[in-house]
Amino acid sequence: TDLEVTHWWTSGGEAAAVAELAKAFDATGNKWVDGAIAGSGDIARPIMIGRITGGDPMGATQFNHGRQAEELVQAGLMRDFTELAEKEGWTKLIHPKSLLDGCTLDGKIYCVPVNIHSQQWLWLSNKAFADAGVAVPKNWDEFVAAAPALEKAGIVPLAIGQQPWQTTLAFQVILVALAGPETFQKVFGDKDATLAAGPELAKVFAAADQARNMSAKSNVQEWNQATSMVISGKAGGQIMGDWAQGEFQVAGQVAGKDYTCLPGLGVNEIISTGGDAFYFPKQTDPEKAKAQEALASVMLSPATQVAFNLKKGSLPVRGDVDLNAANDCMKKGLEILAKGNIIPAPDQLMSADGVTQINDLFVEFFANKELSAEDAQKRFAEIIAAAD
Amino acid sequence: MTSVVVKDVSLSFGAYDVLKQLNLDVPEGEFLVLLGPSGCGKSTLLNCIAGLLDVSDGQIFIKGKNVTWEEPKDRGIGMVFQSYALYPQMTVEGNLSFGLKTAGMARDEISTRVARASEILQIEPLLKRKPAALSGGQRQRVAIGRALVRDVDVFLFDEPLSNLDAKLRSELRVEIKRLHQKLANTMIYVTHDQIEAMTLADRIAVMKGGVIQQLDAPQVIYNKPVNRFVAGFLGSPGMNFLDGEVEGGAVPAFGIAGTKIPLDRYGFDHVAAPGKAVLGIRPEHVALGDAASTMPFSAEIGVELVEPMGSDTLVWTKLGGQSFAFRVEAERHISRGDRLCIGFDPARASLFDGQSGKRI
Amino acid sequence: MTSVVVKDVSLSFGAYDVLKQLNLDVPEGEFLVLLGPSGCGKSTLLNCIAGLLDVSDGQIFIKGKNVTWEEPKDRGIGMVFQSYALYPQMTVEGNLSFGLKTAGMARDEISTRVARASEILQIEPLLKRKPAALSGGQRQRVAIGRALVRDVDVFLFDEPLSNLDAKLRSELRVEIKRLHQKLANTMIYVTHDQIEAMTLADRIAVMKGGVIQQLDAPQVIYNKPVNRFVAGFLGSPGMNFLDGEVEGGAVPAFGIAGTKIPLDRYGFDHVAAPGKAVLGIRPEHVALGDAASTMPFSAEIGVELVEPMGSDTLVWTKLGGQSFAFRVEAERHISRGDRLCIGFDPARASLFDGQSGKRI
Amino acid sequence: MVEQVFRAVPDMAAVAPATSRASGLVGPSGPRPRRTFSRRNIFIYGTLFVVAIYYLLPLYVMVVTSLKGMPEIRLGNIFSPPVEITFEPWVKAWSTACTGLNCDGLSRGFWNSVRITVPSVFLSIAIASVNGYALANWRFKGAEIFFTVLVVGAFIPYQVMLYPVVIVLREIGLYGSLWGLVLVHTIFGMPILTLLFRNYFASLPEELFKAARVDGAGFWTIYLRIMLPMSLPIFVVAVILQVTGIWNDFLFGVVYTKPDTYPMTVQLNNIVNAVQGVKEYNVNMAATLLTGLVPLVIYFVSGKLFVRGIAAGAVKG
Amino acid sequence: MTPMHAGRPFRLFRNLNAKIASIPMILTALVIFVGGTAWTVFYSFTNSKLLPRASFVGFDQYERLWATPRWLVAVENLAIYGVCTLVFSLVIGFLLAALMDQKIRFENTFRTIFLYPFALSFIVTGLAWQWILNPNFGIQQVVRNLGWESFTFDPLYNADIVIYGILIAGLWQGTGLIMCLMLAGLRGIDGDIWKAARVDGIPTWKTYVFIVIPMMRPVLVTTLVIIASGIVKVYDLVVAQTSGGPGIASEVPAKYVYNYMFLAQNLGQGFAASTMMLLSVVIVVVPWAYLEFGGKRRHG
Ligand SMILES: Nc1ncnc2c1ncn2[C@@H]1O[C@H](COP(=O)(O)OP(=O)(O)OP(=O)(O)O)[C@@H](O)[C@H]1O
Ligand SMILES: Nc1ncnc2c1ncn2[C@@H]1O[C@H](COP(=O)(O)OP(=O)(O)OP(=O)(O)O)[C@@H](O)[C@H]1O
Ligand SMILES: [Mg+2]
Ligand SMILES: [Mg+2]
Repeated sequence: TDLEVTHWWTSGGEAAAVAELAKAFDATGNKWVDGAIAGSGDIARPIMIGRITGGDPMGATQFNHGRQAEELVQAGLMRDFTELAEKEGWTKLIHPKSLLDGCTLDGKIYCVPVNIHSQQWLWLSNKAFADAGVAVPKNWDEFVAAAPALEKAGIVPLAIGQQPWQTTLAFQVILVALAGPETFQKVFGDKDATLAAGPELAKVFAAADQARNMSAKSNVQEWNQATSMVISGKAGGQIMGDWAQGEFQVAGQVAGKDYTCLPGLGVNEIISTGGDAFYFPKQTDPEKAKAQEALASVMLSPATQVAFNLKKGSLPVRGDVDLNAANDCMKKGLEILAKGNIIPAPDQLMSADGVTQINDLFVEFFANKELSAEDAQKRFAEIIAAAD
Repeated sequence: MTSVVVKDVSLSFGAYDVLKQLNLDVPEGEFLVLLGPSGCGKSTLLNCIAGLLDVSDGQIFIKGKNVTWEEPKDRGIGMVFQSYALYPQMTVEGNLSFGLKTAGMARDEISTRVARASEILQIEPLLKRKPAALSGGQRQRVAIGRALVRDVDVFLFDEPLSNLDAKLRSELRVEIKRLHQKLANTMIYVTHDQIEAMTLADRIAVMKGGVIQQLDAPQVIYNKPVNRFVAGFLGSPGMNFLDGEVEGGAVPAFGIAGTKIPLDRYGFDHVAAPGKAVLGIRPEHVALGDAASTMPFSAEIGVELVEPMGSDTLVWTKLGGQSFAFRVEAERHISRGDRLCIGFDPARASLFDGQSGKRI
Repeated sequence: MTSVVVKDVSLSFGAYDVLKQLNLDVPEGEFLVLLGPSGCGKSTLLNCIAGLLDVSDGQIFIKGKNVTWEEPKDRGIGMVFQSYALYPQMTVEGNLSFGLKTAGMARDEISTRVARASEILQIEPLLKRKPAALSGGQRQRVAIGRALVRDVDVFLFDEPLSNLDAKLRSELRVEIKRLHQKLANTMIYVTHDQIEAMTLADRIAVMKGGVIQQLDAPQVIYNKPVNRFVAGFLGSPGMNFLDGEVEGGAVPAFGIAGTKIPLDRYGFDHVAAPGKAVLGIRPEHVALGDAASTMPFSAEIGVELVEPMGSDTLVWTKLGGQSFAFRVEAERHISRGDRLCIGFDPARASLFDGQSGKRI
Repeated sequence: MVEQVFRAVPDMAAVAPATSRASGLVGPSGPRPRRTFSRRNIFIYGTLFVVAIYYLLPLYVMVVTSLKGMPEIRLGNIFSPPVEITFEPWVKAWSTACTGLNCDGLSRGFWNSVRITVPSVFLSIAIASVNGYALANWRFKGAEIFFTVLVVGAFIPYQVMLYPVVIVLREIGLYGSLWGLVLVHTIFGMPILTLLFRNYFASLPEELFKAARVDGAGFWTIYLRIMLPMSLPIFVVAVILQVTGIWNDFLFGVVYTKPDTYPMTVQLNNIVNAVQGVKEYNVNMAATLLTGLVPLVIYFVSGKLFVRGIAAGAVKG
Repeated sequence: MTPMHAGRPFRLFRNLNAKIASIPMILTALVIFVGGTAWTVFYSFTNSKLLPRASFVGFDQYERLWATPRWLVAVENLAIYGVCTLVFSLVIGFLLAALMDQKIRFENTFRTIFLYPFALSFIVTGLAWQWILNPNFGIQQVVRNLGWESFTFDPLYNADIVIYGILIAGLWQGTGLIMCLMLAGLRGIDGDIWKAARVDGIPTWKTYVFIVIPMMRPVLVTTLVIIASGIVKVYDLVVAQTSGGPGIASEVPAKYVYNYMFLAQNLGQGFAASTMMLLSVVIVVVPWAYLEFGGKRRHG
């Protein structure tokens, strides 16, 4: 049966990963109809939601699991997979458990997590630092210290794309690294506005200010263009989730040799366990419904998990798969995961509305030098206070 | 038998009343001309009769049948428009037969009718041409033909000649008159050209502001206009109007600036009440020289301006300080500054009330 | 002294020659009318004189100065357009003074001139209004005023009255004539209305196809047209044309379908060569009844159609099988089918060559 | 400006009296002499030329870039003509550029665009012309009110209407289908087209319409037999406006279709935004040009008719 | 006459065909425009998130809207962009039309050149200009390569002037049509006016400024409507050129609406912004539309 699957994985590494899912699904005798929407989740999500609410749902669709699809589930537009989950024992398979929590509403499971993405990575170009004649930094402070040397060598110290979510990501990563996971949880999870306005966050904002100065010359839009600057040595580093690794792989670079990764900016080795999940809008055609189940199972099968996540540069959602093929960075991630140094992803903590407002703030902050760190913090606190 | 009856018809566009409780009876076979200045509602009335405008009030009968709410095509009328309104993309033949085809008439019946109409109007050689390839006069003939083939009882003409030049206009005028004599249909003809009205009409209805001022035979309207408006509207050069006062007494007279015009020979409509009045006299009713002195009224005047018009000449002077024109034959040599004796017969004049403008 | 001289002027639009080696002398103070059918090049000639079109060849002199290459504003002309061409967003006063202001004239001089022009044209009360708030006649007056304030030697009018209705037209005609008498400027006036031409002109130039056919005083043109075109163009109702043959012999005569009209009293331009010819006689030169029998030629005819025109009546008949109209006074009661005796004096007729149409 | 140019004329006349013909005319004669390189002409043509360059520049850059290889582009001068002309980017843009797993470039979008554009243009023009005709000739009570609403609707940003339209389409079960999109284009094309047609039909002589009614023709007969044959100019304008508008539409195309029915603009956006490694500017430009080709050709072919039709339908109010 | 209104048909059925034929228009007007608008306004008073829900929060959404820097930037940008587009489109369009009206040669060629951008979508326009204005490849780099090292022209990357960078592309796309409209208007002016002005000795520029332009009112109105309706809708161009960046410097209201409705999944906020846009449209357009279509009637 043909099943249309929409997603926004169109960069090189992502496309290669999707191909693995498609291959696995096609092998079940069904057919993966690819519905890629380029740009980013920001462009794709409205279209997906429009399709679902408009009564022409696709077979399956990617969302960042968390609260993005919450209302669609509440409105009864999504298929309940509890039965299948119980049959296949997802609760046991999936590790960490919080992943499945993101898919659960009122005790029912509505989505299939396919990978774990962590945001807290600093990717460094070994070549850039060699060109600038400084050692590859081991943590954020060293990185900041090395920035002037990079600049002198005509290298942009920090590459950040102009898409709003990238700026927010950079901020959040800095926050977790410098202020610790509890603060993160309190600010984003508990919406603690006092804390958000407090001195601890001021430190973070000051660091973000530094980051923005270091990234002033990176005139790129997409995250993978920023990554490509790092790959080519035009930029010293990039704060980006582990999906950036896919790009390094496509470019044939080897972790440790060509590039270096610092989880938690080398300060606080903690990763967030967000990720992508697939939701299955309710279908009238029983054939399609069967295909949906097939897809759900195949997505969680160990083989697919390995193949997919290797290409994508993300971590598998089951703890029981063998990832010998994984590279350095991935292994670092797995270790941290195993240690349980994890925090939930911001998408799971905050509604899209709040996320958008924060995106708006940081994209402005990173582009507009006139917006001081103090003012930005004040506005940040206000948003946190009003967020739900 | 009456052919068209308009009964108490009113029509307004929004708050603006164009026709006001208008009544009109047209006997069968009559050539009725609606004459009036621009904007007086002539076309509106014609459109009401044709069914192209919905009346606000009143009724319309054609051949005794109440057609107030009928579609135009069911009223038994044919209409000819000022701009010809030929269908530009069809040949002349197509133009003539369009209505018949629409009505689903049989082929050979259509061709018989088209042949007949084009013979009457002598447009046979044009049948295969498109309107763009016709001269103004030919177009107008085709437009008439289109009404003709419909074989209707009543023809409506809305200023059919006013887009043509003077020469063609007078030619086609004669043709229309001949056509009426041949067909003997009822025809209602709108124009604001008084010459057309005079030459064509059995009766003329002079309209102003949506009201019929006078409805009568052309000569009556010309010679005995019921009010000053009608008097002024007909005739070119127009009637001379002299402002003055009717003086009662044994011999009623009309006084202007020292001059007195006796009115004993004037046929008063009703008893003359003294007061402000206007005396109207047509330029061609003014006699000159010897003939003038035999007239009941005569005066000596100075010539101000001479307008030779070819066939005759118009002479402008002042009478009692007011502008006054009269017509003489073209042979007469008169020039500016001449002093002449003129005279006229008040019996041929018209006298209007100073206030209401009504004929006294 | 000549005011405007047009010397050998030609003008073509692409391959199409509108004016062909045209010559024209206008003496100072003359009122010259250019008369001709639509498209004959009247406006084109006027525009050449005004400098609004570049001549293809030839020269133009105004007041003895060669202005062929001058800008319109430097030619000492004022022009009045058919569509008035008033500047719609300016008041009447603005319209009158805009040109003067642009020329940098002193304020008080401007107001003097505007005051004078508006007094002459009696548009003082309108000075503050915009053109949209004026009637047609008032607009035309303002348009004339705009030419007037320029204080020029030559006025050019391009069909200034043809957008007005008949009544207004005859009124303004008189005003223009008066204006000319007052100012005594040279005026060149384009029209295709022969009545206007007859009444206004000192001389008329009748044009056809870019060539002046005849240039003479109105009466001469009316009574002695040089060719059939001119004869037919002037006069309404038009001249009657009878096709026939000139027969030589002791007493030359004109033969149509059995009837012979003696031509001994006709003033031949040159010796009559026998052959096909056309006899033209104006409807008002035909006598009726007793008067007819005293005429050199008379005949009995049957009345086909009667057109009462108010002031007089047009009667259509056939003479020698050809359509023939004549004019009688309105009082005469004639109806269709009557048989009458008519007659005319061939001395007042015009005879044209059958081929060339030239007067014989 | 004009004035100054002509003021130079008398001097010229002084030197060139000999130009007058043998007929013995003395002094200026014949047409005014005009220099080809008068200041006026230099100003006019100079300005037009400069402006024309501004208008042509992007097209030039797009064409040139699309014919270069990536190495050449990285060298940097966007204005320099290609050293080595390559049609690779065009081929790639048309048939092999990838979005996600689909690597068939714009070709698929092209046929989708055709399948969307043709019925949309047809339907929207058919409906709008009948509306315009009804408004201009068969005025009935209230018609003007609806029309005013419609015209005000032309100003409403489409984003505002996206959601309500989703609901409407869902309710009538057309969401996601080709016909749903056709309907959306018809709806949003209606205000401006109706305005155009109404103005145009109102400028046709009303007597023609009356004559046809007297001849017994009804609403549809008059429309089909009398009005349509006379409306070529406005139909040309409408077709051009709609074809370009619908062909170029992105928002509706992306919101109301699904991947197999994506129009070309959406494919274009996908190709341009689905960056794999470095941005392939040459492919992007080729894709851009390919997408714009259809409307461009239409404009180049029928620009003259367009201008004439605009004069007939838009200017009269 | 006994039956005074005999045969008078039921009002609704007169011109029945015309009414039937107008149903699509009426439906569009009522359901889509009126209905959609009312629906939007209604839900702008709720706190609908991803799906519309009738839970009212009064004017909260509006208060939040006007406290949001992004919205304020968007409104300011729209004002700048609108005024500039209006002024420059009219001025450039008119100047070009006036030049084209000088009986020039190659008129068709020039007209085609000026008009062709109109055939391209905003997406295409945006991409082309993004490429030309890109500091690393475009004009800036070309000039620098020529030796002027300090030359800086990167409007799309400079938050202060980014809106003008968008304007350049917008004008490029739209002025051709304006020129065509103006040209049609110029050609529609009675030739006698020009002649009268020449006889009066009025210089060309003065004739244009004082006489011709005031006479072109109807064309100007049409043009204004076309430009204005384009301004309010500006969206694709911004998305294609800058995606609202750098930062939020080139945000426009339409984009704000779209983003909040679909990205932020805060329909209420999006609807509130829509309603503000609608309000401004209504304030400008309704009086005009009433005058133009509602008030007076055509002569018949
Ligand atoms: N559709 C309409 N809406 C409003 N007013 C109208 C309409 N049609 C005509 N009128 C007005 O009604 C009046 C009469 O118009 P009508 O066309 O009947 O005049 P008319 O006597 O035929 O004039 P003309 O000689 O100029 O044709 C005019 O004042 C006109 O302005
Ligand atoms: N700009 C032009 N280009 C080409 N032909 C022209 C132009 N202007 C006028 N003509 C042609 O020149 C001829 C003379 O035109 P002109 O306007 O002088 O006629 P007219 O005698 O004034 O006619 P009317 O009485 O209709 O005003 C006409 O056949 C016309 O078609
Ligand atoms: Mg009328
Ligand atoms: Mg003329």
